[in-house]
This record gives sequence, C-alpha cells and structure tokens, in this order.
Amino acid sequence: MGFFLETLIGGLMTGMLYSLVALGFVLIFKASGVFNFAQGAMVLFAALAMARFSEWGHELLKIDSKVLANLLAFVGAMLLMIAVAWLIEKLVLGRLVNQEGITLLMATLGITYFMDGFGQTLFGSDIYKIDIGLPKDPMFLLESVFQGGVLVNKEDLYAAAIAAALVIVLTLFFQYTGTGRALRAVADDHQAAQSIGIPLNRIWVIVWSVAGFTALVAGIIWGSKLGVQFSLSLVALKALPVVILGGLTSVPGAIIGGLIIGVGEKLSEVYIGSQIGGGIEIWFGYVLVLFVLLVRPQGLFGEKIIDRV
Amino acid sequence: MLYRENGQFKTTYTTDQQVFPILQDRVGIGLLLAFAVVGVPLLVQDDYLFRAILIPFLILSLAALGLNILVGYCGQISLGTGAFMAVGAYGAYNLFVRIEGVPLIVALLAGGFFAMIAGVLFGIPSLRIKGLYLAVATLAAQFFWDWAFLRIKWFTNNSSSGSVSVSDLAFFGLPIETPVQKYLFCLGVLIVFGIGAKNLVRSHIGREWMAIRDMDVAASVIGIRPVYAKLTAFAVSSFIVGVAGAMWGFVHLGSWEPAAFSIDRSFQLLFMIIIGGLGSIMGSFFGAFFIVALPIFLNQFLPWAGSLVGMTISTAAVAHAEFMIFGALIVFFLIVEPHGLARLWSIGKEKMRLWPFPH
Amino acid sequence: MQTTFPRLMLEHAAKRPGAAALREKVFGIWQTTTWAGLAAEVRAIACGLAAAGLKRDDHVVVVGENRPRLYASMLAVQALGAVPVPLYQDAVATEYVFPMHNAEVHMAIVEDQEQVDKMLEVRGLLADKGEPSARLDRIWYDDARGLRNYGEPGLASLDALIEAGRAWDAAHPGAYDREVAAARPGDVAAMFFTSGTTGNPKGVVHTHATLLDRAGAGARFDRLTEHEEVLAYLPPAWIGQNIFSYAQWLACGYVVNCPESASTVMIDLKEIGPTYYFAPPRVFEGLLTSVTIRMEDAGRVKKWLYDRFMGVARRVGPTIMDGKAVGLGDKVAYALGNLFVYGPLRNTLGLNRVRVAYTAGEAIGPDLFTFYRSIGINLKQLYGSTETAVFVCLQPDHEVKADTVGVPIEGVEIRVADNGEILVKSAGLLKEYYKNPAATAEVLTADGWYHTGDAGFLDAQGHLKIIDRAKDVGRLMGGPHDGAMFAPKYVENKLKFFPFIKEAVAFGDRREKVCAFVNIDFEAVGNWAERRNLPYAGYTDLAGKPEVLELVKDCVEKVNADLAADAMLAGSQISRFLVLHKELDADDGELTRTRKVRRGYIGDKYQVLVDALYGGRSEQFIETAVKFEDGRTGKVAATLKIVDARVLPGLKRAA
Amino acid sequence: MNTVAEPITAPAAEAAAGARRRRQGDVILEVKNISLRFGGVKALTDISFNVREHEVRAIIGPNGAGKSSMLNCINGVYTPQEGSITFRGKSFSHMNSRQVAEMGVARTFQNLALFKGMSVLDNIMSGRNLKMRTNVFQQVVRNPWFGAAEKEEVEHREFVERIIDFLEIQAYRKTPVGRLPYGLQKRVDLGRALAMEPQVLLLDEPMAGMNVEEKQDMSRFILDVNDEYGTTIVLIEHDMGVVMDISDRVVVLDYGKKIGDGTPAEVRANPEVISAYLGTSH
Repeated sequence: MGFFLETLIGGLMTGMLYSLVALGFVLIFKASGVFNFAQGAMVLFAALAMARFSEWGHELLKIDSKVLANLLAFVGAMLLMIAVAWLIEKLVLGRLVNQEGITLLMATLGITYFMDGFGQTLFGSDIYKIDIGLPKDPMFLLESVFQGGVLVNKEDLYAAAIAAALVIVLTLFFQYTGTGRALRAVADDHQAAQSIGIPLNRIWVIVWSVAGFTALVAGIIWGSKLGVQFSLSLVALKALPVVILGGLTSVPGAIIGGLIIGVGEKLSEVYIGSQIGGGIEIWFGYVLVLFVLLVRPQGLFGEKIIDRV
Repeated sequence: MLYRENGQFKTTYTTDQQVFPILQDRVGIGLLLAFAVVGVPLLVQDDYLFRAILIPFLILSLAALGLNILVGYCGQISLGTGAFMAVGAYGAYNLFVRIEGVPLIVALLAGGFFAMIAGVLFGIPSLRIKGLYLAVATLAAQFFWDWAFLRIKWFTNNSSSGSVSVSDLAFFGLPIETPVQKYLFCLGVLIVFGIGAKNLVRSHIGREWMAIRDMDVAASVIGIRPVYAKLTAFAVSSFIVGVAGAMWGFVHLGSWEPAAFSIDRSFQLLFMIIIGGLGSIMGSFFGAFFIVALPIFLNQFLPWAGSLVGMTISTAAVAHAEFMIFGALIVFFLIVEPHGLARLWSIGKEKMRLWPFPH
Repeated sequence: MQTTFPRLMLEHAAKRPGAAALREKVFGIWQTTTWAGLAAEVRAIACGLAAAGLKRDDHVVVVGENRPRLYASMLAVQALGAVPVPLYQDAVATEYVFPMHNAEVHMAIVEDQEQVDKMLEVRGLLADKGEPSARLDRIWYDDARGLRNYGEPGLASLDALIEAGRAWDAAHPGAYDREVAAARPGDVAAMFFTSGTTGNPKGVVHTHATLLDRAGAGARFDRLTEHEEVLAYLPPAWIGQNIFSYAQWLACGYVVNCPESASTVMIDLKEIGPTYYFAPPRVFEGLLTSVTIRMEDAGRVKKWLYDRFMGVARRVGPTIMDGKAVGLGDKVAYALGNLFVYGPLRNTLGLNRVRVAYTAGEAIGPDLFTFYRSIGINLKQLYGSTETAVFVCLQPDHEVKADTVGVPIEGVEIRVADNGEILVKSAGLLKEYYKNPAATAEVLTADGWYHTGDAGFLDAQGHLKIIDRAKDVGRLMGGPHDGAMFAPKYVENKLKFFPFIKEAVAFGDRREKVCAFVNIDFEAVGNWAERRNLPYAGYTDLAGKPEVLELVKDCVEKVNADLAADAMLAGSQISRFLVLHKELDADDGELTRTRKVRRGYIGDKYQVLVDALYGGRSEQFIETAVKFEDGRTGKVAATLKIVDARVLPGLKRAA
Repeated sequence: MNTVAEPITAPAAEAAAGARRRRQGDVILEVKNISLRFGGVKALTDISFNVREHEVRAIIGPNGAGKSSMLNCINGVYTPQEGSITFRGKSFSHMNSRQVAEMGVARTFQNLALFKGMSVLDNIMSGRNLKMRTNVFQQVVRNPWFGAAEKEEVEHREFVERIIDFLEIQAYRKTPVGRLPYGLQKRVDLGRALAMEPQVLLLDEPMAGMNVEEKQDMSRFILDVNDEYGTTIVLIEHDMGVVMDISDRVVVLDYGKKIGDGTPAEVRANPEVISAYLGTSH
C-alpha cells in the first residue's frame, strides 16, 4: 500500500511537470493554431541558456552568490526566449499565415532541428547542471500510517509546487489581464479578433514568449533533476500525448492529462512493465491516448468537430 | 526549349494517358535509366560512393516513396515510419534466420508484409482521428516498436540489446556482396516499386486517396469509402516502407539494432518528402537524394570552408551545423515552395515546353 | 485531271484503304477515318439522299464547322451528281435566305442544334415567299445534342440518314456505283457564294474539272504528297479552306484534321503540327500579336535571348529561307537561334513541321511576312479568288517578296488591261455565276478572260504586284494633289500593318484630301494601356483616350512619310482621321464574312463622321446600333475626337 | 467565336419543357417528417415533400433556411433525428453516403468541394469510382498491353470524355481545377456528379456567385442533363429568379420549416413565401 502511494505520488509529481510542458503546447495552439513540436527544443534551449549563463556568471563576471548568478541567468535566459519567440514569429509563422495545421507542424519540426543545432553550437553539447538549491534529500510521510512510511523526494515536491504555482499564475493571467482576454479572443476566432483591432503578430510574440517562459521553468526543474543534456528535448515527446489527451485547446485538459499520464506511466511501469520486460513508459502514454482518441477523437476536453459542406 | 511536340498527337486513350506522353520525356528517362544501370557501375570505382551515398539513397528513396503514398497522396500524416521500417527489417530477419534457406527476396517481401499488417493496425485510428491528433497517434507505433524490438527478446532471436546481423545474401543464385551488386539489386527493386507506385497513384485507387486528401466529405458523397481508401493507403505505404526497412537492415547495414529505426529516421523520411515534394513519386527521389547527399556535402564542405578562413571545425560542430541547416531548409521550403523540389522540377519543365514564352 | 471528286475518293479507298483520310479530335483523342471507312460512309449517305429523293443538279446546303461527316456529305451529294453549297456557319438566318432561295435548295445537312435552329427559321422565311421552288423539306444534323425533342417535320439525324441509306443501297444494288460512274468532270461540283462587298452574294459555279485542275496545279507546284497533314479550322464555305482541305485533299490524298472545338484550335494546331498550312493574313497577324504580347512579360534573360536572336533572324533568316548562302558566323548564330528561339517558337505556334505555308486574301504586312520567314517557316503568298479556284499566282520557294504575290503557275495566262486591271485565263475559271448571266458576262469575256477587278502589274521578274481593287482606285480632286491617283486599300493596308490598328477605312476619291477611320486592336492597345497603367472601361472608352489617339497619330504619320516617298501615291497621305468607337463587324454588315471592309456601306452608315472629317470639325457625336453574339441588339454612343495628322510634301513637288 | 455557349434557344427550351411534362413519372424520392438538430439548434423541423421522376424540383428559401442541411440529410452526410426518406420505395432513416451514392443519388456542392490537387479529368474520373472494379493488384501492374486496369481506365475515360464534351470544357481537360475560374469549376463539379450516372441529381446552389451569362449556361446544362439523360433534378437556390424559369415544382423553406410547395406560379402567389422573401434582404 505504501509502495503504491509512493508510485502514485511520484506519478503525480512527473505528471505535474508534463503538464507544465504541455501547457506550452496548449497556449501556442490556442493562440496561433500551431502544434508546436519545438516546445521540447525550447525547453532544452532555455535550460542550456540558464545553465551556461549562471556558469559564465561565476567564471567571467566573478559572481559568487549562487542566487544572484541564477537570478541573472534566469533573466538572461528569459530575454533570450523572448528574442527567440520574436524571431520565430517574424521569420516563420508570420510567413505561414493560414496554412494547414500539418504544414505548421512541419515548420515547428524544422524549428526544433534548428534550435537543437543552434543551442548546442552556442552553449556546447556536454552535460551541464543547474543548481537552484532544491533540496535533494528524501523525506518520509505518514510513517505513522504504515511502517516505513511513504518516501517522497523533496525536490519533486518543490518542483511540483513550482509547477502548480505557475499553472495557477497563467490561468489567472488568462482570466484577468487584457492581454489574456485578447489571447482568448484570438484563440476563438482569428479574423474576428483582427477585425476588432487585436494585433495578431504581437499576440503571437507574447504567446510564444509565455511558452518560452514555461519552457524555461520546465527546463530548470528537469535540468536540476537530471542535468541539462540533449535528451532533455525528448521531454517534449513525453508531453505530446498529454496535450492530445487533454484535447489540444484546453488548459485544464493539459493539467489533468499530465497527471493521468504521469500516474498511469508509473503505475503501469511498476505493475505491468515488470511482467513484460520493463521500460514500457516510453510508449504507455501514447498507446493510452490512442485508445482514448478512438472513443473521443477530440480528446478529453477538446471541442467536437462537425463537418460542414 | 528542347521540346518539339508538333505531330505528337494521340489517337488512343492508352497513348494519351501513358506516364510520359511526350516523346522527349520518354527518351530522357530512358537515357537516365540506362546510365543508372550501365553507366554508374562502369564509371564509379569508389566503393565509398556506393556505400555512403548511392545505396542509402536508393533504399531511402524507396522508404520515402512509401511514406509519400500515405502522407502525400492520402493526406494521412505519419510520424511512425521508422517503426514500420523496423517491423520490416526484424520481420524479414526472423523469417531469414528461423526458416532454413529462405530466399532473400522472399524474406524482404515478408518483411514488407509484416510491416503492412502493423501499418493497417496502427492505421485504424485514422478512421476516426484526423490531422494533428493522428500525427501524434502514429508516434504510438514508433515508440511501441522501438520498445518491442529492444525488450522482447523473441523478435531479435534472443540477441542482447536487439542487435542482429545477416550474411551471405543472394538473389536467384547471384551473390549480393560487393557494393556494385548491392547497388544494382537496390536499383532493381526501386525501379520495380517505383513503377508499381506510379501505376497505383495514376489509377482509381490513387484518385480515391487524393480525393480523401483533398476533400473527404465530397469524396464520401461520390461513394468513396474512407475506410477502404485510408487503410489501403496505410497498407501499400507500410508495405513499401517495410521492404525498404528490410533492405536497409539486410543490404545496407548487414547488422543493426533498433536505434537504426528510431524516431529520427521517421523525421528524416518526413523531411525527404517535404523537401522532395508531397504527392509526387519523383519528389520522393529528389528528397531522398537531397537529404542523403547534404550531410556528406557538409562534412566535406564546412571544414574546407573553415580552413579557408583559417579555423578548424570539429565534427561535432559540423553535426550541429547539419541540424541547423536541415531545420532552416525545412522552414525555407515550407514558406517558399510548399510543394518541394518536385514542383520546381515540373515548373521548370513547363517553362521548357512554353519556351521562349513565360506562360 | 479528268476525273471527279467521288471517283478520286474511291481510288484512294482502293489504293490505300487503311490509310487515314480524316482525323477529328473528339472526346479528347484524334479519331481517325480511313479512306475505306470514308468510302463506306459516303456511300451510305449518298444512298440515303437518293432515298430522300435527291436528283442530279439539285443543290444541297452544307453548314457547319469542319466536321468529317460534313465532308463525307459533300462527297455524297457529288456522288449523286448533285451540287453541295457550303454556307458560312457563323452567318445569321436571314443571310441564308437569298442563297437558298436563289439555288432552290430543298435539303440541308448541318452540324448541330445552333444550325438547325437557323435552318428552321430560314424554312419559315422561305415559306413566306410562298414559292414551291424554294421549300426546305429536309434537314439533317450531325450532332444530336439538344435536338432530342424537336418534332419538326423533315428533321432527322445523319445517323438516321445513313441507316436509311444502307437499306436503300441493299434494295437498289449497284445504283450508287452507276451514279458515281455517270458523273462527268464537266459536271458542276460545287457552288460558293461570294459575299460580295455590295449587293446580293453571287453563286460561283465550279465543275469537278475546274477545281481539280487548279488543285492539281497547286499540288504539283509545291510537290505535295499524300503524307501532308492539314488542319482545317476556317469556314469550309470559304473557297480557301475548301480548296486546301477538300479539293487538294482528294487530289493528293493527304490527311485533313478537324479541331476539337473553336476554343481549342491553338492546342490542336500544336498537337497536329501541320506540314501544309493556309491562313489569311489576319490569322498570322493574330499569332504574331500574341507572340509579342507574351514576350512582353518574359524575364530579362529570355527577352535578351529573344531580341538578340530575332535580330539575327531578321538579318539572315529570310536570306537563308531563300536558299542563298550566308557567312559562317551568321550560319552558326542562326543555328544557335534555331535551337534556343526559332525552333521553340515554331513549336509553340504549332508550325514546326510546316513545309509550305500560304497566305492570301489580303495584302500582308512586310514585317509580319518576314517575321515568319525569318524564323524558318516557309510562308509564301498566293493570288487568286473564288472565281479562279484560288491558284493563279504562287510564290516559288526561294523567290519570295513581301509586296508581290508570285508568278503565274502552270496553266495560267495573265494580261494587264489598259485600266490596270488584271485579266486571267486558266482551266480553273468559274463556269458561271448561278442564274446571273449579266454578272457572268461582266467578268467573263467571250474569249475566256476573267476580269479579276484587281489593279496591278507584273514586275521585272514576272512577279505579280497588286495595288488595289480596280474600281476602288480613285482620283483626288482639287487641292494640291489634284488628279493624283488614290488607292484606298493600299493606304488602309499600310495602316493595318501596325499591330495597334485592326481595321482602317480611307476616303478620298473625288475629294481634295484623304481622311480615314481607324479601328484600334483591342488586345494590343489594351495591353499597351495596361503597361502604362492607363485605366479604361471597355472598347469605346479606350478608343477615345487622348493617349491612344496620340499613339494612332504616330502610326498615321509614319504611313504618311512612307507614302510621301512614293511619287505616285504622295497625294494619298492621310491629313485627318478619327478612331471609331466600335469594332467594325461582319454581323453589322460593315465587313464581309471574309473580313474585308465594305467601304461604300461604311461611308453611308457613318455619313456624319465623313462629313465631320471633311467639314473640319474637331469632334462629332455618333450613336450606332450593334448586334451581339446572341442576336440581341443594343446601341453604342460616343463623341469622337477628330485628329489632324502631319502631311509631308510629296517628292515630286519637292524636286 | 467564343467558348461561352449561346443562351437556351427558344425552340429548345419549349421542346425540353414539353418533353419533361410528357415524361413526368411517379414519385421517386419521398421525404417524410424530417427533423434535424445540432445540439440545441433546430436546423430542420418536420419537413415533408416528394420528387417525381424526371422533374426539376427546386428547394428555395432565404440564406440559413436549412436548404443545404436538407440535401445533407438526403445524401447521408447528416442523419436526421426524426423522419424517413424513401427512395424508389426503399425507406431509410440511417444511411451512409456510400449507400446513397450506390442508389444513384449524386450531388454538387454550394462552395466548391472539388479535389483541388487533381486535374479536371481526374476530378470527373473520380466520380466513376463506384463503377470501377479492378483491384489493387491489377492496378499495380497496369500497362498498355495486358491486364484489366488499363482497359477499365479507357472505358471510363470514354464515358468521362462525353461529359467533358457535354459541358464544353475540352480546353481544360488536363488543367488542375484550382486554376480554373469559378464558373468553370462549378461545371467540373457538375461533371463529377454526372460521372456517377445518377438517377437523382442534387444541386446545391449551382448558380451561386455567377454572372448572368454563366447562370444562363448553367441553366442550359441543367435542362440538357434532365433532357438528355432524363435525370431527376433537385436543386437549391436562394434567389428566386433563375429557378422559377427552369423548375417544375418548388418547395420553399424558411427557418427550417416548409412554408410553401407547388408550381412556380403557385409559390409566387403564396403570401407566406412573399413575406419570407421581403423579410430577408437580397
């Protein structure tokens, strides 16, 4: 039982992180109809920037305070992501307006490759670590309830907390700020939004920046967990089924989807994987989604599609 | 410019709807094939050229061809091509090692057959799922098979880490060992499949695929069954892809492991058909050649260019540059010529026919 | 050639039964009719007509585009010793009434619903005349589209006719063959109505002998073989088309190809790539205009190449075409040009395989003419008319000039009368004008000379040069050039040689100076305007634009300069002109069906404008009724500016 | 000489009309109490009408009156919640497009639904798919010398060429449909439907967005189809003008309800119809 809880909680933790990445997807898709395959690349890129900036902060600028260095690095990375967002809008999306979704998907694939290459040229391709001082030591909960209690990794706890906080912040941002409302307007109907004078291009830059921000945060958390390396960009692949499961356009969908898959993954790995050779979490999410889609082609929270002729 | 079409009038539908209705084209393609079959083996002495460029080009052309039928003609986006190649490769492998004296060609076709079954299975969702959702759904295949060949020992004849190997290949008694032999074998297979594919896309099954791609509601109203159209597309596509996968393993690599068919392979093939041209047989070849040749070109060119400006460029740097250039090219093509090299080719051809007129 | 058309057809069928006689692009491919197939079809149709009661020397009207079965029908009619009368398919019903009444036509074979509707209308109009001699009892149509529910008496499809024919043939074995054998070369073979510039059209009667004599002569002159390919796309009622795709077709046994539809002629031309080609200048003009226009939008490289090599072509092309030697450098340059420009150009125009191409009907502009020769198309001019079964003078290969129409060919004698009129004698002259002895006497002298009505002369090399219609050659009266010769056609042609000018009408006979109406070429000028982004709202508006008037003025003054150089014609310089507000149109009777301007008619119709021109007014309001394609009528009104053009002193006076 | 066909010549029109009246058969298509809802939205409410063999039947009504939805129900794109459709005595309420197509019901679309990646020829050829029998294997080895595939292609090409000729689009045979002007695309759309040799032809606003000349052509084609092949025609239009001239009977819809049914004359006289049309601006 305790073991079960552990896996469950572990699942929730990773799930929360998936949701974080998935959130990036959803924001961009809502606002610009782009299925942003590059989200993973952005995570890696942001993390690399973060890691290297803080390093350089130490070495070049001789900043001793880790906090300060990280802070500067964070700001730097954030600025970089905004620049990236701006460039993407200018060079790619701006020129692919009202193309089909598939075309845009391909474009973001291109962006992925570019950013992977570019990021590693810029920041090098070794493994770097991000240390924002998250406690590494484990802690035991509910020891009173079962013997041995439930082992939880503090780091995960913090991470999940940050993620949750971020999700809440974004939700508020969308609900209560002018930009947020504009974004939702754009999401609902591009033409209409434009006609009432919402500048699409600016909106897109903002959205991509926000996505960049989530990518950065995700990058930092994962980075500090597993170290910053190329494989980090694969986290996007983990988040894909989450997005689809949630239904592409729904923020809550992304979060719940994340949790479901996070948990499902862990549990299945433990209880099924062990039987059939293990390592099944790479595909569990996808296969799960596959079956969900067969029942609900538009995902759990997506809008229904009606064919008009 | 070289076209002289006066007097090339058609008195039967058969001649009118042949693949190359214009005499000059028929001559051209004839010469090209002759060169590929006779010229190349005679002229090219350097094995490296065969191993590094020509053979991969031929096999990946085949794979791209298969993928193009699904994505380009039927409009069903797939990110799981690598997996179907893998199924082809391991399927063929199992037949080859488990049954004594199975001829190579049979093994390859069997590989295609297994891939076809896998393809149809994973194609079934396409009946309900559209566009982006489907794109992601196909990734399920990719990851599932990656995993399967890594973890399920039976597939790999209980070899560790899923790496397997085959040897002494032959085609009706003719050995397929030297690069030239391999090249000719691949060329032969490619030509056969190329013709077959062309025949399909210009016949009514092809029209049904394109109808579904262009306007699925209208298609069903004129009596086309989406189920049939999509599943045949998946079947044909993954059959070809499977054969290509088997050839990649058997002929090109000789010994391989699941990594050879990772998701990167899927993307690579996708890029081939985007750059080459969606919905064009010719395009598949263009794309394949481009993507096979580019890295090799860069590997030669970048260091050389670097040395000009007096800086040494590491292989890692070249690799990264490759990534960047690929990415940039994809975006470039999507923006400038969404129909890829094939469209440029056909435009050029039109211009030649209208020369000296612009339109 | 002592035979008849049906017999020739049968000979070909016997000699080369499997060879192609006719091709028509139907349903997307070129469907072939072999000589044997043709023979069978003709037999069936003939028998059908016989069954329907067609007698020797009866007339049968044939109306439609070039369609194999209409050709077969003409042969069938001739096989019975009756006379096919092809009429222009684009004429309106009322225009058919006179010919059909005049020729006492009882039967018509037409192409499709459009023609049937007209024939039914004609039937009504003829009935009104209430004469039994002209009752249109039987109408057959080739294409049944839309005719399913027509209940009119005597209306049936060709298929029905053929069916009836087969039955009749079975019932009367050998009858057909007897009829064919009975025909004599001297029998009437066909009748062509010349849309005379004034008065009623005249039925030109030709016998098998006359037509075949000329057809043969022409064929021998250019060594035509049975391997020629010809595209028949001009009205079969026009002797030009008829001689090339009927008389010579049967004389030589080559293949005649019929286009798929009016809208696809250019495509079909490109596919077939005829080896023997005939078209009036306006067609070549249209082609060249489209070439220049299309080249306008070409990229820099192409333009450069084009201009470069066209330069070469202009310099050496004609010389090479005339078979004279040129320097090695030029040879190479021309060869390159042939690869990069001329060849492709000929190919896209569909004239790449042309061995012999002729133009006739009107004078052709020197630039236009040399353009085609310079890019390696053996374009030549010929002189002839309906009455002479076309072939009178032809230009031999290698001796071609823009301003002459060639030498008298085999079997032709030519004499120039004192008034400068050309007289012709040959075995190909018309038998008579049908039921019009007066007119016949006018043109055909007792000793067998035919008065062409054209003014001209034979030059030093024995080439014939035509100036104008003899009757149109007038004299100026009063003014500086009193009594000087005025050849309106000559002037008009010089104007029409400019791409911007479609038609021109010059006045001046018995007046002190020359004035002219001008019709702009909508396509060319329209393009010109767009390139200057000069907005315009349709033809009338464009024609009224001051910029356009300027443009035309330049042309006119160029012509004047040209005329001034010629002592005889210096007086014919145009001193005032105006640009008409509507296109001159055959439907409004301003042009003949062969698109010759009817100067007299126009002069009367636009009297006000003529007066304005000579009355020295600076502008004039005019309103004209016009007919649209669908037969509706409307009005076009405009106030036309009248422009004064600079006139140079003639050389004679300068000297 | 121009590509645009002349307007319907008087004798032709009368003849055709006469013939139709003569041929008018019994009811071929019967729509009974059809109701269609999207979620809460009522697209159609209790619609009933019938179509007689060989007649030209029009469904008119202001924009958003539910005309297109009606067609979509008939050819199985939408499934109505209530009511049934009887075709040649066979009654059905749930039916997929394929089955409807097999029964011989063809259809054109309001906003062009052509296959823009294909040539005119291929678009119309695709209308023959129901009639094509060769399997994938026969098609793979398609060649001029042996096998069924090429033979079949040729047979159907012959049929399709007749349609191309009928619609006077010979000059555009091999052009990608996308490049054609709107009016011609409409013809191709009609051609594709005709390729199915339908017994009933549903036309969804065949003249929408056409100029007078194009409308005349289209009306002529529609009449010719009805006349040459005896095809029963159900057509939708939102502007009364043309329809009244060419149709035998008219159904009028407004806000998903049937407000009139009868000959053009009757319908014109119907006060409800008049108000519905005055109510909406055109």
